[in-house]
Amino acid sequence: MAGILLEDIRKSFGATQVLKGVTVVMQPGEFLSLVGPSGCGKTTLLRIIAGLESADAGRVLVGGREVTGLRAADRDIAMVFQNYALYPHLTVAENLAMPLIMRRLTAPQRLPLLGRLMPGTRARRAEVAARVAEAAEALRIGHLLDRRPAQLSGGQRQRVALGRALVRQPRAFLMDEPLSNLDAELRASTRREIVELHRQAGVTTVYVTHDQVEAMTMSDRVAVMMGGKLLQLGTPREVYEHPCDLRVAAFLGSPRINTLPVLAGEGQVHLGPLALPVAAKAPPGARLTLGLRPEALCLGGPRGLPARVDHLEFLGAELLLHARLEAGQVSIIARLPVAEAAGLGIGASVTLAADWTAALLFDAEGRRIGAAAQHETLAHA
Amino acid sequence: MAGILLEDIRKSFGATQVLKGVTVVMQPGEFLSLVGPSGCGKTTLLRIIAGLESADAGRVLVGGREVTGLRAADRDIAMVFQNYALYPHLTVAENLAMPLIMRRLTAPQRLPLLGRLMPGTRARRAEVAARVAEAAEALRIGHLLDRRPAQLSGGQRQRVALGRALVRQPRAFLMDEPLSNLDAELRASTRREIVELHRQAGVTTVYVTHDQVEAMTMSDRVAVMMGGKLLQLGTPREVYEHPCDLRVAAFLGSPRINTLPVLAGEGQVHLGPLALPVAAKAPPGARLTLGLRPEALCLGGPRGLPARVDHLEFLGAELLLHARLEAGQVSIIARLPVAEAAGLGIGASVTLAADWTAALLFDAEGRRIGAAAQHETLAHA
Amino acid sequence: MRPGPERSLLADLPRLLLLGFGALLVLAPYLWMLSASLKPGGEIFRDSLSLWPERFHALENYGKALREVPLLRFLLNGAVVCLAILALQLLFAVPCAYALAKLRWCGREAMFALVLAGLLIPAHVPALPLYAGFAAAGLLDSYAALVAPFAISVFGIFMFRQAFRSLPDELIQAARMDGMGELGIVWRVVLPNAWPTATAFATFSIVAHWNDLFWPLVVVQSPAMATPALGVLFFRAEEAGNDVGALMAASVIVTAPMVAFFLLAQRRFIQGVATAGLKG
Amino acid sequence: QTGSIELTVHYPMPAFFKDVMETIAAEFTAANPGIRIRYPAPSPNYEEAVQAVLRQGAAGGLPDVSFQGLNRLRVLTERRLPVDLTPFLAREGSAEARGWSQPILNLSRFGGIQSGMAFATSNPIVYYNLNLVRRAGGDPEKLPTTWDELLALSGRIAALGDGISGMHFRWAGDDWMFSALLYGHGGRMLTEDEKDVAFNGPEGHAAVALIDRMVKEGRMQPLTVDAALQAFYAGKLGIFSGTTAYIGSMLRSIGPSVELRTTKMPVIDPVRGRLPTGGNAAVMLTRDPSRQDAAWRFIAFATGPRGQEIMTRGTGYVPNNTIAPRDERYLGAFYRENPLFRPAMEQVPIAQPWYAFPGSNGVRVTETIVDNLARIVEQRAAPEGALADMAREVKRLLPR
Amino acid sequence: MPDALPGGFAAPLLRQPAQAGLGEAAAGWLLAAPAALALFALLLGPSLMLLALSFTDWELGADGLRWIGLGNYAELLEDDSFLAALRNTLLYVAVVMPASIGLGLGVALLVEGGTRLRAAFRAIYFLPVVSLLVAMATAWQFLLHPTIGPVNRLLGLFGITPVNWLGSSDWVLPSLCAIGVWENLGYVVVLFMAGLIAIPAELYAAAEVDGARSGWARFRLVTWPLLGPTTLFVVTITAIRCLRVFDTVAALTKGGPNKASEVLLHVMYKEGFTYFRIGYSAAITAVFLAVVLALMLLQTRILDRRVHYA
Ligand SMILES: Nc1ncnc2c1ncn2[C@@H]1O[C@H](COP(=O)(O)OP(=O)(O)OP(=O)(O)O)[C@@H](O)[C@H]1O
Ligand SMILES: Nc1ncnc2c1ncn2[C@@H]1O[C@H](COP(=O)(O)OP(=O)(O)OP(=O)(O)O)[C@@H](O)[C@H]1O
Ligand SMILES: [Mg+2]
Ligand SMILES: [Mg+2]
Repeated sequence: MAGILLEDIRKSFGATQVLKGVTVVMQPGEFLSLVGPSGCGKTTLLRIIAGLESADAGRVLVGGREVTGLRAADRDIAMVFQNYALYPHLTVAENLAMPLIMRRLTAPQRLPLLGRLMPGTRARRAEVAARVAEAAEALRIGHLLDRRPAQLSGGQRQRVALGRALVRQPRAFLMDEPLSNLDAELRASTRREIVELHRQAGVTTVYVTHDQVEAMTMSDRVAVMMGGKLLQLGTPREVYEHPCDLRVAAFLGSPRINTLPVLAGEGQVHLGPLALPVAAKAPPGARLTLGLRPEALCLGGPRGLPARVDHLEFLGAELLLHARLEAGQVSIIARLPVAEAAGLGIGASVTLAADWTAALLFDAEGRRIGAAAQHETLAHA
Repeated sequence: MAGILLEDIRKSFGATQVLKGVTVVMQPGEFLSLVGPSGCGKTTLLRIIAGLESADAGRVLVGGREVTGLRAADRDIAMVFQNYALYPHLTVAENLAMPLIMRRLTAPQRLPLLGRLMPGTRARRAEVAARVAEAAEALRIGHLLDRRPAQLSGGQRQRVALGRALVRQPRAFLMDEPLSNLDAELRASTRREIVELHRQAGVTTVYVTHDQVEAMTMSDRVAVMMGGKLLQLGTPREVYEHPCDLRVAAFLGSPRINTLPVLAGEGQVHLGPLALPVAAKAPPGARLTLGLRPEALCLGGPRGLPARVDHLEFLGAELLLHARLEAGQVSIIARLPVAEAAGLGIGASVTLAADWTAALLFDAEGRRIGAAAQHETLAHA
Repeated sequence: MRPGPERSLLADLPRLLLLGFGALLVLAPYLWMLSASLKPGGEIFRDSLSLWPERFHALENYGKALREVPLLRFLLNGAVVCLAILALQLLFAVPCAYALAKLRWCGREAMFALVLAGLLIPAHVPALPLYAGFAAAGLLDSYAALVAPFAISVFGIFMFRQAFRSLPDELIQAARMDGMGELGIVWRVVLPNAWPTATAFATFSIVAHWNDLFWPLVVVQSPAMATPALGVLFFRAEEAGNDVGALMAASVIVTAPMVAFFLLAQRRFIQGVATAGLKG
Repeated sequence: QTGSIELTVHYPMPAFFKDVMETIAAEFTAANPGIRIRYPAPSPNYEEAVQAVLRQGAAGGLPDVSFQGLNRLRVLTERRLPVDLTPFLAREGSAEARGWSQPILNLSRFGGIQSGMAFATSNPIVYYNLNLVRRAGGDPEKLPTTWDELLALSGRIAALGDGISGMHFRWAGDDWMFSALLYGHGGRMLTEDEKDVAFNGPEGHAAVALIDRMVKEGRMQPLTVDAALQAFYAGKLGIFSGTTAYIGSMLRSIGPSVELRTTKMPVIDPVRGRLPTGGNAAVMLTRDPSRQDAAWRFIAFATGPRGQEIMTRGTGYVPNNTIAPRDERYLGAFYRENPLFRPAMEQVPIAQPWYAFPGSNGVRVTETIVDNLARIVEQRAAPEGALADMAREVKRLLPR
Repeated sequence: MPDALPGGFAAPLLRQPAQAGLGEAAAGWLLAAPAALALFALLLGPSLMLLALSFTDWELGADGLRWIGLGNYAELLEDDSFLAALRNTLLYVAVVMPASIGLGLGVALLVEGGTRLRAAFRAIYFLPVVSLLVAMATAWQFLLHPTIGPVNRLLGLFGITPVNWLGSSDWVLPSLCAIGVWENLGYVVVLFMAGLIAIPAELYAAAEVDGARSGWARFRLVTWPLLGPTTLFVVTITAIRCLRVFDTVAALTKGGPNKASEVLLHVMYKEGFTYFRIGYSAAITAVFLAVVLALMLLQTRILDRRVHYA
């Protein structure tokens, strides 16, 4: 249980500036998700926290103690590598046991044969074996303990990599997309497992993911990185509902937020000929972007936005309706219950009602500006 | 544009039987998603189609022609490898160009220096370069063309691997979790890119994924594999709404389908003391499993199932409500619009109304049996 | 090369023929050696190409080889010396090779240059000063004198360095995260993942010192310390002509353990593909 | 007062001398209780043997007695390693009476001291394959006694074809066989004062001319020694001229198609003609007076009649004791029964030491001579030219 | 054995919190130090001592030595043996190195290219590595014998007149080169086999899918580039082994006839150990080392740049 403080971390690979000054304060026991587009520097940041890469500038503090110059082995941090990094020559069981053996057994106890004769070795080894079996069971790889990584499927390898971090009780966990290769069911259960573990042990965790659901459901706070900079740091709800930047809004949420180019007006904004009941804190005539999440739209009555259906995507639980607004010929996506869209075909004319209170306004630079819906909603609230 | 026929494919690794007789008929131009839990043999099946692994038994036909004994290079099939398999010594551009160079240039034209002097080489190389640039642009890796794989992030590598398949026009595409390491936005846009490409070129595609959304939205049909067997093959809607097996139902859909242990009755089933209005085609008293998807539940009026809230998960667009039914102390998950759950806290008592027409019934072996809701629905349809 | 179904015998035939032809060339001196060890002296140098003896003389030849000198004792000496040398070489070379391959430190370039320089120095060069040193320490004619000069193998450092460079960095980083010290990484992660190289090196080292003549000739004084190759030399006399039959018999006896060793070691070559635990 | 001494005795070429040395040690110890003989690892050849002793001389650990090649004695003597044996000989009374004639003693006298005692020696002889001689129309009972006859016979044998060669004269390896021709003509290597070459006189010219004729008339091929021996074993070489020490391995290695006969080297100059002696001598290295006494006793035994008998029977080398071959108790019968060994024995009276060059370039001189002989044998140079080059180059290598 | 030194061994020293770069540097030094010390004590130190002798006229067993400056080096320039040896050695390297590497790679590819008889071929091609010099010398003498040797007799079947392989100054060097290739082949094959096995099979799969139909195409695309580190190693080792050619010369020809097969190390050995002119021999060594070291550094510099490490 140690807080982590990153202070103005910078890092370049040759001419490529990968991290451009990242500062993060994490509370002890916090679960922080790190999200951002591919190549934005997430892995690099984790590696700097772990001590595997040295930052060009900036400080890293773990539990109040500066560790900037400390070796990885001395930081007592566990990490799940994005590309697994399993020991190819060891079995799954040995892979899982390694971090415990290195930390719980003394050097003489680790000796291959002699070690077995040392006092206490047997008990310690039994302890380790028990812990390994437990972790393997939780990750459902108990039956693979005797295989080597080369004999595992992709998802199986990933679980071993995860297990290797989970067997011990470090000061912090760093996880780099630990579930990306798992199927939905396993992913859900492993997610629960991790959350449960975090709840029990309360170890500070930095969790890199590109899975929206993971970021939203697991974390205390979400950090959104882009282009080597931290754009926003807040609770899942904050970053989702109150993104400070158009890029953040666009990055979170699937399908992507609908963006409409509007002009600021008096107490409302204008989308082509249409006036939308959203008041912008901006000088009239300013070019703005209005963001509207697909779930804020539904098929509406006569006062909705008229649109033509482009195509329909079936997602199982619901449908995505891709349409083209008649005003401004803008593409828009609505997320609807499957039943609601029954009978709609491509090319059909619909009207889309919006929950204008959920609308977000951004200025030309993409910065969020105040918006207040005029409670003159076009359809259901 | 070639159909693919797999006939009773079997494969073992040592004592492990990985594929236990898989038969699939794919129409020319079809887009088939292959889903299934980790380690069920998806990758192995792809490798057999590609000709990289030989099946122990069974035949593979591509475009009506038997290719069982044919080498991979002669099958003209493109594949995206789950672990990328990029050439570590070549730049991104060279990695992307390789399949084209191998197929479009003659052996003498490929010679390092002399090749340049051969007639036609220059034109062909220019063609290749143009195609590479195009593919790189579409996958947003245009700025990485001069790097080597070791200098790329995980997602970037995956896109290069994808690009290597997409640059050419093969008889079939095999893609092994090609988007698993991409962030949501990139994943969505790449997904669109692939769908677009498929629509234009109509190349038969087998697509392994564990992402529900991908399987549902991209594919013509979905194949669900488990334990080396094909459990169900059908359109996304069929497999989601009419799963033939409890395992299929449980595997598809996130969060997982709710399962309630019920006893068959007369025109209804019994969950503990409660009678549910679902008619089972089963002898009264048979032990059945009732499956109910989380989206088929909503907060309901007095006739709903009484339950107690365990916890709430915020997903951005909606909420997951984890509750415990008072009847039988079964855990159940409901998927609700965020607004609907406003004001609910952990421990609160709620009633959950269900759309019983969407209920699925399975026998003790997990096989689907007929069910007919009594149209006596407890809440909204 | 490797993927795909096993080729049919017919498709494999060109490969087998080519290799078979080469094998004959490679084997020729051995076939002759083996054949000579079975023949009486009068049959060895003959105008015929027959490899099989007319008069079977193996008992006499091998008997002489084993009787005249304590060849079995020499074999034991050889085993002790070779294994001790190999152990020391690994102990010195592997950590150094790791430092040269995977760690950044000033002095690395200089060290590598020294290693390269060391590669070029033939064993004869330091022999005299070393001999004087061992003599002064009273260590001549001992296992120590036979082993110590080869404790450091520049060849080994060089070979392991090349092999270690190909190991992915992530593997080493994962080990650091697991709490391993650098020495732990060397023995527990890096070396096991360079098994093909390690076996190749072990093979070369053992074979080289098994067959080495020069240094044992210099330091061995009592027959009890002689190495196998030295034993074979006892059957050769330049001034008075060789007893070829016995010489070849002794050679076969001395060569056989090495061939057996290689047959065992080569199975190791097949194992251990370094990148199997990684993706990308 | 030889209470209990263990003498360390070092010898070369165990293939030949191991059994001999062990028998000698056993008998010696039986006769001299209190002196035990320990043999350290033998050196495989003379070259290694002298290196070992030189190294030990520099670093310590010398054996008490070492058997060294006769042509290496001079180097050792110049390094002042051998103990002068003159005083020990003097104690024995008349050396002649003990079988050590002056010519024998001279084989191992260098720099005015008795550096060692000749133990096993050899001199050049000629080996014939009588089957080939017969096929070429020669008479096995009247084998050549002059080089003219020999070369003619060789030419006829070579003419048999079928891969058969006429003769091989062991010119390569060292200057021993060249000196046989040179001495045979009555020549000498260097002048008396060792300041200048002497082999480029008429004797030398005759020697190289003879080699040239071997190639031209005898159709001798430029074989390595091993190749020549192998050809002889295989019955593909008619005449081989080299050391008597080969007899043992000849007997072992010749096939059924070879009928072996040996003769003396053809006499060249009946008066001045001499032959070089190869082989080894026992050298005393210990400086400890008490051990020296025991060491001398061992050397005296080994080079005495019984020691020489053991040696000769075991190896085929020539004994270096005048008593041994004559006395029926020792080798009298042996020579009657083994005519192959006789020619070497009969040549002993005209044998003289193998010349060892002075200074540090001794072996290089040898090499220069061989290199130039190679030019003649390969017919790349006329004999006179090669001899002139040889003389010039050797002269440069002599100590100035 | 390797496990005898577990990770914690140097821990007290290595674990000290230090600047990350410095920690790595310290670890590097510590790990390399034992080897460096041994290198100096057992190889470089004694060799340097010997090189110092190259400025003296010291002879083994002689009582004293004189400082003669560059005298030995001056003598080298007019020493026919040395010059012939230099020429022959370079020729030998120029022939044997490319030949054994090319053949060795070919053999390794063929051996690893299928499973049939693989173990047998591995063993057979390895055999020259275990060759016992004394035995092999006799065998070669016989095989290459001008009249009774099987080689000439086989050639005779094709109407080729017998060649005096080891006895004629025209043929002796080519013959030694052939034997050199035979000797080095085993090394090269074993090293390449180890390198081949380390190439991930997935890459061959990718190449196959990309349409690398012919074995040559896959070789160019995957095998050759990924063998880069191995090849660099093999080239260096083989070059050094060739430069150090000695045993076969000493056992088969002793440099003859007339220096036609003289090589550097043989001259050095003869001068030092047969003629006991240690000083002069040391001078030869010094020249040898200087030339070769420069050559090697150059080569690794150039090749190292080109080679791709994973
Ligand atoms: N070379 C091998 N040796 C032994 N078992 C293997 C080998 N390769 C795969 N397996 C096993 O075969 C099964 C199927 O592997 P496969 O890679 O096809 O799974 P998958 O469905 O692709 O899984 P994932 O979604 O995790 O990638 C797994 O249980 C795996 O452990
Ligand atoms: N060794 C390197 N040399 C040069 N550039 C590098 C190197 N490693 C990473 N990069 C670059 O640094 C950037 C950040 O890489 P990083 O691995 O941190 O991305 P990421 O956020 O983890 O992406 P992903 O989600 O795709 O894994 C990328 O653009 C990558 O190409
Ligand atoms: Mg990453
Ligand atoms: Mg897979």
